[in-house]
Parts: sequence; structure tokens; C-alpha cells
Amino acid sequence: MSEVDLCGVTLRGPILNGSGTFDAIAARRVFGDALLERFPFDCFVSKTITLQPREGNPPPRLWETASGLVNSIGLPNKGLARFLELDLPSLAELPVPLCVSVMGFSHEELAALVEAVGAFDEVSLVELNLSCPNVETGTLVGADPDETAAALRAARASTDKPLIAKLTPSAADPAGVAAAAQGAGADAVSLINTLKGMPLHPGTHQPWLGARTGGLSGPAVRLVAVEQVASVAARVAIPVIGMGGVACGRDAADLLAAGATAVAVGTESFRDPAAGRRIGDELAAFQSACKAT
Amino acid sequence: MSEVDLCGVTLRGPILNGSGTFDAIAARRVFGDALLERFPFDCFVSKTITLQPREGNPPPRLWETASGLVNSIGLPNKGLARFLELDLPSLAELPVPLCVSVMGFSHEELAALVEAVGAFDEVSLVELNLSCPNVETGTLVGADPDETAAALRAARASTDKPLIAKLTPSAADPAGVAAAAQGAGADAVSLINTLKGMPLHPGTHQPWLGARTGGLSGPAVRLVAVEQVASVAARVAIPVIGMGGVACGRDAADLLAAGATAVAVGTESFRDPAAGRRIGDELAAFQSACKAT
Amino acid sequence: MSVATEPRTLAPPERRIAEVKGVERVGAYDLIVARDPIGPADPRPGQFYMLAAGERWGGGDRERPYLPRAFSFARARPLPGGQGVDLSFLLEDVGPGTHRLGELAAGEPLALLGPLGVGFTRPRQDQRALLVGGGIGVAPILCWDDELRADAVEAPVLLGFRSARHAEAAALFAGSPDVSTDDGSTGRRALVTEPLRAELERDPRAIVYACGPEPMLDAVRELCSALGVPAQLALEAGMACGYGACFGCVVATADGYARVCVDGPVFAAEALA
Amino acid sequence: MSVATEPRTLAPPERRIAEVKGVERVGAYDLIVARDPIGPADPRPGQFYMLAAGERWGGGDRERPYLPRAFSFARARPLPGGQGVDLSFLLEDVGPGTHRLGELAAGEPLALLGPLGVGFTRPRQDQRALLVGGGIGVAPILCWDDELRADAVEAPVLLGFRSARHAEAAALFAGSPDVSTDDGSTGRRALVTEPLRAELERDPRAIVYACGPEPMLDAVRELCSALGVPAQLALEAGMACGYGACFGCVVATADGYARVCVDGPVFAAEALA
Ligand SMILES: Cc1cc2nc3c(=O)[nH]c(=O)nc-3n(C[C@H](O)[C@H](O)[C@H](O)COP(=O)(O)OP(=O)(O)OC[C@H]3O[C@@H](n4cnc5c(N)ncnc54)[C@H](O)[C@@H]3O)c2cc1C
Ligand SMILES: Cc1cc2nc3c(=O)[nH]c(=O)nc-3n(C[C@H](O)[C@H](O)[C@H](O)COP(=O)(O)OP(=O)(O)OC[C@H]3O[C@@H](n4cnc5c(N)ncnc54)[C@H](O)[C@@H]3O)c2cc1C
Ligand SMILES: Cc1cc2nc3c(=O)[nH]c(=O)nc-3n(C[C@H](O)[C@H](O)[C@H](O)COP(=O)(O)O)c2cc1C
Ligand SMILES: Cc1cc2nc3c(=O)[nH]c(=O)nc-3n(C[C@H](O)[C@H](O)[C@H](O)COP(=O)(O)O)c2cc1C
Ligand code: FES
Ligand code: FES
Repeated sequence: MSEVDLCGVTLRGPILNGSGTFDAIAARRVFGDALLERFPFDCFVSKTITLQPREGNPPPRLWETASGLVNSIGLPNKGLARFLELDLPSLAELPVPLCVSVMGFSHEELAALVEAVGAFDEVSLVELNLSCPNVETGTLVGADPDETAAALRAARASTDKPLIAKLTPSAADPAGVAAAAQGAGADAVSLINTLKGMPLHPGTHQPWLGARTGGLSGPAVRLVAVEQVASVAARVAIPVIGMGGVACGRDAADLLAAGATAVAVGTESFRDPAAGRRIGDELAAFQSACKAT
Repeated sequence: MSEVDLCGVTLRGPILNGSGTFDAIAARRVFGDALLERFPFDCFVSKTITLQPREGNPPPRLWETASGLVNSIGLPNKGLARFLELDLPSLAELPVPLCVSVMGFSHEELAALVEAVGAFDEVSLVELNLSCPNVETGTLVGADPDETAAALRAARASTDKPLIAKLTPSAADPAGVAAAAQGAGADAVSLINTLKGMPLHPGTHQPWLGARTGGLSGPAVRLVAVEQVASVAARVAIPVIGMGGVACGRDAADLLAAGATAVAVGTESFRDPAAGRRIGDELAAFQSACKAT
Repeated sequence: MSVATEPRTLAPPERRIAEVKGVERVGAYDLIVARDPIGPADPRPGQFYMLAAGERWGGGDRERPYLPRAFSFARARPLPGGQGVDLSFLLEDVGPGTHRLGELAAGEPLALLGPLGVGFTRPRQDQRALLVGGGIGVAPILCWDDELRADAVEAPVLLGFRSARHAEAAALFAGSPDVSTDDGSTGRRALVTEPLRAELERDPRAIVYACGPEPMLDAVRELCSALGVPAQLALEAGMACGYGACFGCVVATADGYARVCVDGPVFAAEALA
Repeated sequence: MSVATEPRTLAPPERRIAEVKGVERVGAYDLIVARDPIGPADPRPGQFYMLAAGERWGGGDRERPYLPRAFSFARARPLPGGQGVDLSFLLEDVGPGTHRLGELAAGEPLALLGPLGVGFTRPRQDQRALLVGGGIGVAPILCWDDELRADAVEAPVLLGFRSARHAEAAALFAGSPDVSTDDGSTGRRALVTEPLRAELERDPRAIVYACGPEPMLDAVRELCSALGVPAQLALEAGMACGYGACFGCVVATADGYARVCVDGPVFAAEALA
């Protein structure tokens, strides 16, 4: 597998996990040190951390759909302080660089989060999850170029660490939002986050999820991701981290061909914790085969 | 099956076809008069007609993906004049009310189309396909509330026939667009149209489709449709025609529970030309079972 | 909207379930025989059916297949007393759909729609019919040969295959077709257009019926137009519906795009762009 | 991050392929035996595995299943010489995933991850173990009973089923468990909590191990807390991953939501909210 430079951080390969789709601490409890010996990703992205602790949404939180999953997890997390105290030391033991994903519900929160996590040497990259509602308008910050730029400026002023803007696919013009993020100091963009979806109870036809609506991921959204990655990569100069429904090496190759520098695996890891490694291997075999010819 | 009132038009049941997913004239060539005796829909929606004839996009136009289809058909059609001359008489022979779908690349075109088709008694409803690029900005008219309202006003002034605004799912706020359409005189809204997607050639990783990108449909998008139908229905007072990945009676029931007045079947008809009828029967059985209990 | 003249047998307007009678390996191909209880017993050679496994159609490579797949019928044997018809399909495993269909076992359900499209038109009295099949493209040639034989129409059959393993399909033909292979592992080492050229140069008052891979059809087209011989080509195209609903299966013709599934799959070579 | 004390056998960090040895109908259920060549031979009773058919997982009702499914192992028989382990799973067909798994045949591949979660903790010397299983929830009770027997720990087994057909699963147990059915078609016509109450009133110095449908577990919980008897409940929850990755399988506990797959599936009744 050939190394990848992501915003000055050297990765042993191009495969990351999608934020919130792999808990390395829980996985180590389940798989022991074998997890570290055969760690599936080339860079580990934490679940999104918020300033205050969050319980997350009431269950049920999962719905399986055609070739995909709808989730309404709701960003449960310990909150910044306890994340830094309890989780960061364990995550620092991982054999790959660490990216911490954060979400702020205001620019002040965002600045505080970015400054705090960016201060740790163990943290190589910081990802901003922009799929958060604007507290006034209720619309997603990441759906609007101006709000996205404003959020990036707040974060940019608070750290020198590479900043990744995680875009929402619900924007009318994702490439425009990506360009705004780049203009406001983002070092990279990542996409796609989940598509908004609403499963109903098969019997009552009332919303199944405790939070009523959730996010769709998995192969069902893969070609939406390829299209958005291609249009974003064509518009910005900074690296693009592509994700959405990647389940095999060819899917990863599709995103790289669409202009991505690295690829993240999310839902497929739920089917196999080693999916990231398998996909990386398939991709490498595939790439050397192409070089050969 | 119980009758449905759609903008004053009485339908024998709630099942329509999605525009562009059933060619009743070709189907009659293939199935003969048996098609009319067992016609699968309760209202027939024509393929989208434009003022000038269109050849459509270069092949390949189809890509099968996980639980779905990506198409780049490109609205091939005879153009208004020859549609009225050659197709309308045949469509008038169908045993169900007729809705003609039109797309105008300017307000003048739109007005001309709506006025022309609306003048025919055979035409009970007119659907405006708003998934058309704004010639100046390149963005979709249907993604923007103001542009949508302007298009509706142009159409509204040109006919008294019920107008259905076919929304695009690529809007940041579909409910806002729907409200704008209602405010400008739409008698109903229909959604969802296809999601933008881009399949790549498995070998070359270049765009597979002759038109590079296409639209994703089928079960893969079903829960995105349920969510958008629910949010739109919660926002507008006019009837909502729900579609997107409907493959069985329960899927149709989901959309009705989400607030739709009628349901359209698209891609599932490609798997079985009788899908619309089967889905209507399953829905009816389902509904009477619910009433029974 | 009548098109009485085209060689088309109408299909029931719904997908139905046939029962798989058997799946047999024929060299590199699978021969599936299925009992269609409802459909017409007289599909026209060149027409096709949309097939899908009755169960578990999906979950293969990249979560496919999802849509049904198009297959020319290779044989249609009417059952006594209008009890339906046994349809044969010859399949090449090239992806998740054909792979799944090849895994079907006797007794399992096969979802089917058809017959679809327009078939071959019969030769005029003064035309000698020449049948040309390449690879899996022999499927429609097989039933066309059966029919012409039944009517005592003498029609040489020229088949081309990749290798001897593929050429085993030639044994399905009633007569003894002329066989060429790319690697010479059996029959003549040649492209099927070579024996065709010889036949046409011997006697150009012929009409050619061909089905096979695109390069072969292109070569047949070129040859025939050069010699002024009419040809009917059975084309393939990626399809979603098979009955004209999706407009996805177009091919360029002299007057614009045509849908392979309703205007074809058999086209007069001259009509193609 | 050490949790040395919890009754958990670690799992290899990847999904692997086991070979189906047989699928047997046991009354209303399917008993699948699969040979796991790599995994540990000593999963802890109460732990579970994520299973998926090795082929054609998908294309069922509404194009599902897509994700693997969680199943408690019902038995684990180590093979001589560390040749792996034969794992038994007891399945109830309630949807596309269990339906597809029930269709597996000997020799077919079964994709598997595990063992996962934490199992039952052993009773203290002064505690009499009482095992309670309801319906398909008897699966983990079966291997727990096997283990306690092997260690000569006397532990009454109380089982409840819908009907005699479901109660056939009781025959899988080594001893002769007490059987209640909802319809009285076999054994006592009662909810399993009735014999449990009798046992606990006779001698409350016990610990209850229970697995079954939610209403049953609620009743067991209520009964035990009323009598001050500790209980360990094996819970179910909709899961995507089974190893703590998705945060989807939560249950409310005294200190917030806990993930059934990593913090459970076995929970002390007292710990639940
Ligand atoms: C009228 C007609 C008659 C036919 N008769 C026969 C016959 O008698 N016997 C026979 O074996 N075949 C026949 N075919 C071809 C047959 O339909 C295809 O081989 C079949 O559809 C392949 O499906 P698959 O899933 O196995 O392979 P696929 O994976 O679908 O691959 C088949 C081809 O489709 C393209 N492709 C690959 N992936 C995709 C995708 N995701 N979406 C869209 N296209 C893709 C590629 O070009 C590939 O070579 C016929 C086709 C037509 C149109
Ligand atoms: C730790 C654990 C151990 C288990 N052990 C066993 C065992 O030993 N034997 C056994 O038979 N079962 C066991 N189960 C239950 C088993 O996992 C489920 O029965 C199985 O997942 C059902 O899958 P299915 O596709 O057959 O049914 P599904 O269609 O998934 O339906 C099962 C239930 O899931 C819900 N549901 C329905 N549709 C969806 C959807 N689209 N998305 C999400 N949820 C949906 C409904 O509540 C439904 O009742 C266990 C579960 C857990 C968590
Ligand atoms: C269960 C679940 C939880 C997720 N949590 C987060 C999160 O905390 N932060 C975030 O930025 N994205 C989150 N995502 C989105 C994923 O990171 C990824 O963008 C998306 O799932 C698409 O990739 P996939 O199809 O490979 O899963 C989550 C996705 C899933 C399925
Ligand atoms: C092949 C194809 C062609 C379509 N053509 C049109 C069209 O001409 N006009 C239109 O408004 N929608 C068109 N659509 C969108 C459908 O009407 C429908 O909105 C969409 O496919 C979602 O429904 P489904 O998932 O049931 O197919 C087309 C869809 C497909 C798959
Ligand atoms: S396959 Fe749909 S129109 Fe031909
Ligand atoms: S199933 Fe994913 S965290 Fe429990």
C-alpha cells in the first residue's frame, strides 16, 4: 500500500473510517490487542465530540433499508472534557494518526472545541462536522456557503492543525459550499455525510426511529457520493476525503477516480470490522494491477 | 379500491405512474389491448414533453446500482406539436385520466406548453417538471423557492387545469420550495424526482453514462422520499403525490401515512409492467385489513 | 397504433412465474429450461424475455442484481393441449444476474416477462437465408434454424466461438452447422465472417440473419453492405424494462435513436446509423 | 481499557467464513450447526455472534437483509486438536434475515463474527442458580445449563413457550426442564414466571438467569426485585454491528444509555433503568 499525504500528515494508506462508524475503544474491548496488530484503518477519525456531554437520541436508533442503513444515533458523547481525560489517552495508543471530529452549536463552542483538541500532539487532524442545525434558522450550517465559511473562520482562528470540513449532502450546491469552506481556511473537505431519511413502523406506519428521522448510509447512497465528490473535487484545490457506501476496493477506486485523495469506510465496517483493511488491500491490488498494464 | 379526488379529478384509485417510467403507447404495441383491460395505473402521467423535439442523451443511459437504477435518459420526446398530433389521440384511449408532464426552459416556453396541453379536454392535469436547469445560473429551478414560484406563476396564468409541481429532491429545503409553489398557484406537488448520481465504468473508472451523471431511483431512495413527503405534507395544504422507490403496498401505505394523497410508481414498473396494479391491490387489501381491526 | 405487420407475438401485460425444469451446462454456457404456464406458445425467433430469479434476486456483487435481465429464447416447445410452453434459454455467466440464474435448480421459480421485441422477418422466395451466430449470440439463431427447417427452408448455419468449450453449443443445432473458433481448438480457425464471405461470394442472392458480439455484427454489416446483401441483426443493449418504458436501451438509427427492446432487437442492417 | 473481569471471550477482529454442517427443524425453530475453523472454542454462555449467509444476503422482503444478524450461540463443541469449534444456533424465522439463514444447507458458507458481548457471571457458592428461558430465548440458557451441569452446579431450568410446537426445543436440554406453555398444549398452562415464583418462594437464596421476550423479562425483573433476588437478563436490541461501533443498540440503564452489544447483552436486572 502506498503512503498518502493528507494535509501534511503521512498516512500508510488511503483508508479512514467515517466518523461515528467505529469505536476503537469498544472494539479493543471486544477484539483485544489483535485489533491494534491488524488495525483496519490508516487514520482513525473519532466520533463527533461536542462541548457538553450528550446522551444521544432515544431508541430505536437503527433501521435497515434496501442496501443501506438509517440511523438516528444523535451524537452521544462524553463531552469535550471527559473525552480528553478518558478517551484521548486510549486513542493515542492506536497505530495510526488521529483525527478528532467536533461539532459546535455556536461559533464560540466550535472555537473552544477546536482550540482544545488541536492543542494535543496526539491529534493530527481536526474534522468539523457541519451537519448541525443553525440554532436560529434550523437549517443545516453545512447547507449554506456563508454559514459554512463563518464556521470555518471561527475554527481556523483557533488552531494551526489541519482542518477538514465534513459537508452535508443536503446542500443544493455542495461544490459551492466546499469552495466557501476552502476560501475560509479549510485544509480539506470530506463528504458525504448521511442523507436525510424517515423509516416508518411496518405495522403502525408511525416513525420508527425515536428521533423520527435519521440519516441514510451504505451502498444505497454510493453513487450520490461519487457524483458529489466529483463535483466538489472539480471545484476545490484542497484534498477531498470521499465516503458513502464504499464496500469494496472498486468502490474506493471509484471515489479516487472522482478526485478524492483518501476514502473513508463507514457502514461497511458494521458488516465486518476488518472491512477497512480488506478494502485497502483490494484497492492496492487493483492499483498495482492497473500500473502493471 | 376506493376512489381518490386529486385536484377535483376523480381517480378510481391512488396509484399513478411516475412521469417517464411508462410509455403506454409502446406498452400497447407489446401487450396489445390486454394492457387497456388490465391497465396498471389509476391515472396516466405522460413522459415530460418539451416545446422542441429532443433526441435525449447519448447511450449508455442506464446503470444498475444497489437496490436502484441510475438513468440519464435526457427527456427524449417528439416536441409539443408532434406529441399533440401523434401521441395525444392514443393516450386519450386509455381507461384512466391523463396528466401531461411538461418542462419549459424559459417562462415563455412553459406558458406555451401549459396553454397548449391545457386546452385539450383529454388532458385532466398538467405536471410541471421543475428539475430543469436555470439557463443563466445552471442551478435547478426546483431547488430555489423564488424561481419555482416564478415558474408556477407563468404556468398558472396559462391554464385553468390543475397544476402539479414536480419537485426536485436536491433542494436544501424541499418544504420551502413546496410552500413557494403553493403560494404561486400550484394545485398539488409531486415528489421525489431522482437524486443526482454518477456511476463509473468498472474498468476505466470514467463516467459510465453518456451524459456523465444521471438520476438515482428505486428502493435505494425510498426513505429519502418518505422523509421529504412528510416534511412537505406538513408544510402545504394542497395534495401531495408521493413517489420514490415504491415497490409494494406497504411502501405506498408509508407514503400515504406520511401525508400523500396519491402514490406514483416508477422504477418498480421496469421489473413488472403490472407493478402499479399489484401495489394498488396490496394497498387496498392492507387498508381494508386495517379498517377491519 | 397498430403494427400488425411486425413479427411480434404479444406478451401478457404482467410478469409471471415459470417453473425451472432443469439447468444444464453446455460447454461454457448454461441451458435453462422453464415451463411457462400462461404465455404464448409461439414466440417469434429473435424475440426475448426479461428474466429474474423468483427468489433472492439481489445481494450479489455490489448488492446486485436488481433489475430483470434480457434473454433471447433459444427454443420454445409448446405443451400438448395448450398446457403452456417449455422455454429454453442459453446463458453465459458474465455477472451477478446471469450467475444467479445459472444457480437455479429444477422446481425453483423463474420470474418472466415476454415475449418481447420484434423477431426476424422471413426470407423472400428468391433469397437464400444465411444464419450467423457468434458466441452466446447463437441463442436466437437456434430457434430460427428450427423454424426454417420445419418449413423446409434450406439455410446454412455459420457459427463462431472463442474456443472448443464454447463451441459445444453447436451440438444443440439440428443440422451440422459450420463452426469457426478464434483459437482453432475446434472447427476452422477463423472469424465467422470468413465462411460468410465465401458463402456470399458463391451466391449473393441471400439474406443474412446474425446475432453475436458487437465487433462481429459490425463486420457482418460491413461485409453485407459491401456486397449489397440485406441483413437482419439481433442487437443487445443494456435494458431496464424490456417493453419500451424506460427509453434506456437506445441504438442510433438512420432516423435518430431507437429502443432496442421495442423497435428491435432485430434491425435491418441498412436502418442502423 | 482493561476489563479483565467481565465474562467475555475475545473475538478475532474480522468476519470469517464458517461451514454449515447442518440445518435441522426443531419444532418451530431452525437449529443451525456451523464449523468455525478460527474462532475461540470457549465462548461464554450469553455471548453472541453476528451471522450472515455467505452468499446472496439480500434481495428478500424490501430488498433486505443487508446487515448481519445477532444470535446467541446455543452450543459450542470444540473439535479435537484445536481444529476449531462447532457452533449451534437456534433460530426463529421472523423476517428476511432469519428466513435466509434457515434456508442454508450443509456445505454452504456462513459469515460470522464473534463471540461478542459479555456472558453470564457464575453464581456465588451460596446462590442457587435458576435458569429461565422464554421462546427463542432458550438458546443461551441451553449452553449455560450445559456448563453448569459440567461443573455439577445444580440449577433448575424453567422454560416457557407459546405452544407444544415451540416447546419441542426443550428436548435439546440435557436434563428434563420444567415446561410451561401459553396454550397448555404441553406441560403446565402458565407463564414461566409462575414456576419461577414458586421456586423463589421455596428458597429465595438464588440468582436468576433469564432470556426471552421483553414482557417475560419485565415480569422476571419485577418478581426478582420484589423478592430481593439478583437476576441477570440477556437482552435483545436491534443491532447493526454487534461490537460497539454504531451506538445503535442502546438500552436505558441507571447511568444512561448502554450498548447492548458491548455492555451486554447480559445485564444485572438492578442496573437497568
Ligand atoms: C435482446 C437481448 C437478448 C439477449 N439474449 C441473451 C442470451 O440469449 N443469452 C445471454 O447469455 N445473454 C443475452 N443477453 C445479454 C444479457 O442480457 C446480459 O448478459 C445480462 O443482462 C448480464 O447481466 P449480469 O448481471 O450477469 O451482468 P452485468 O454485470 O449486468 O454485466 C453485463 C454487461 O453490462 C454492463 N454492466 C456492468 N455493470 C453494470 C451495471 N451496474 N449497470 C449497467 N450495466 C452494467 C457491462 O457492459 C457488462 O459487460 C441479451 C441481451 C439483450 C438486450
Ligand atoms: C444479543 C442477541 C441475541 C439474539 N439471539 C437470537 C437467537 O439465539 N435466536 C434467534 O432466533 N434470534 C436471536 N436474536 C434476535 C435476532 O437477531 C433477530 O430475530 C433477527 O435479527 C431478525 O432478523 P430478520 O431479518 O429475520 O427479521 P427483521 O425483519 O429484522 O425483524 C425483526 C424485528 O426487527 C424489527 N424490524 C423490522 N424491520 C426492520 C428494519 N427494516 N430495520 C430494523 N428493524 C426492523 C421489528 O421489531 C422486527 O420484529 C438475538 C438478538 C440479539 C440482539
Ligand atoms: C451509525 C452512524 C453514525 C454516524 N455518526 C457520525 C458522526 O458522529 N459524525 C459524522 O461526521 N458522521 C457520522 N456518520 C456519517 C459517516 O461518517 C459517513 O459520512 C456516512 O455514513 C457515509 O458513509 P458510509 O455509507 O460508508 O457509511 C455516521 C454514520 C452512521 C451510519
Ligand atoms: C428512466 C426514468 C425516466 C424518468 N423520466 C422522467 C421524466 O421524464 N419526467 C419526470 O418528471 N420524472 C422522470 N423520472 C422520475 C420518476 O418520475 C420518479 O420521480 C423517480 O423515478 C422516483 O420514483 P421511483 O423510485 O418509483 O422510480 C424518470 C425516472 C426514471 C427511472
Ligand atoms: S429497456 Fe426500457 S425502453 Fe428498452
Ligand atoms: S450494534 Fe452497533 S453498537 Fe451495538
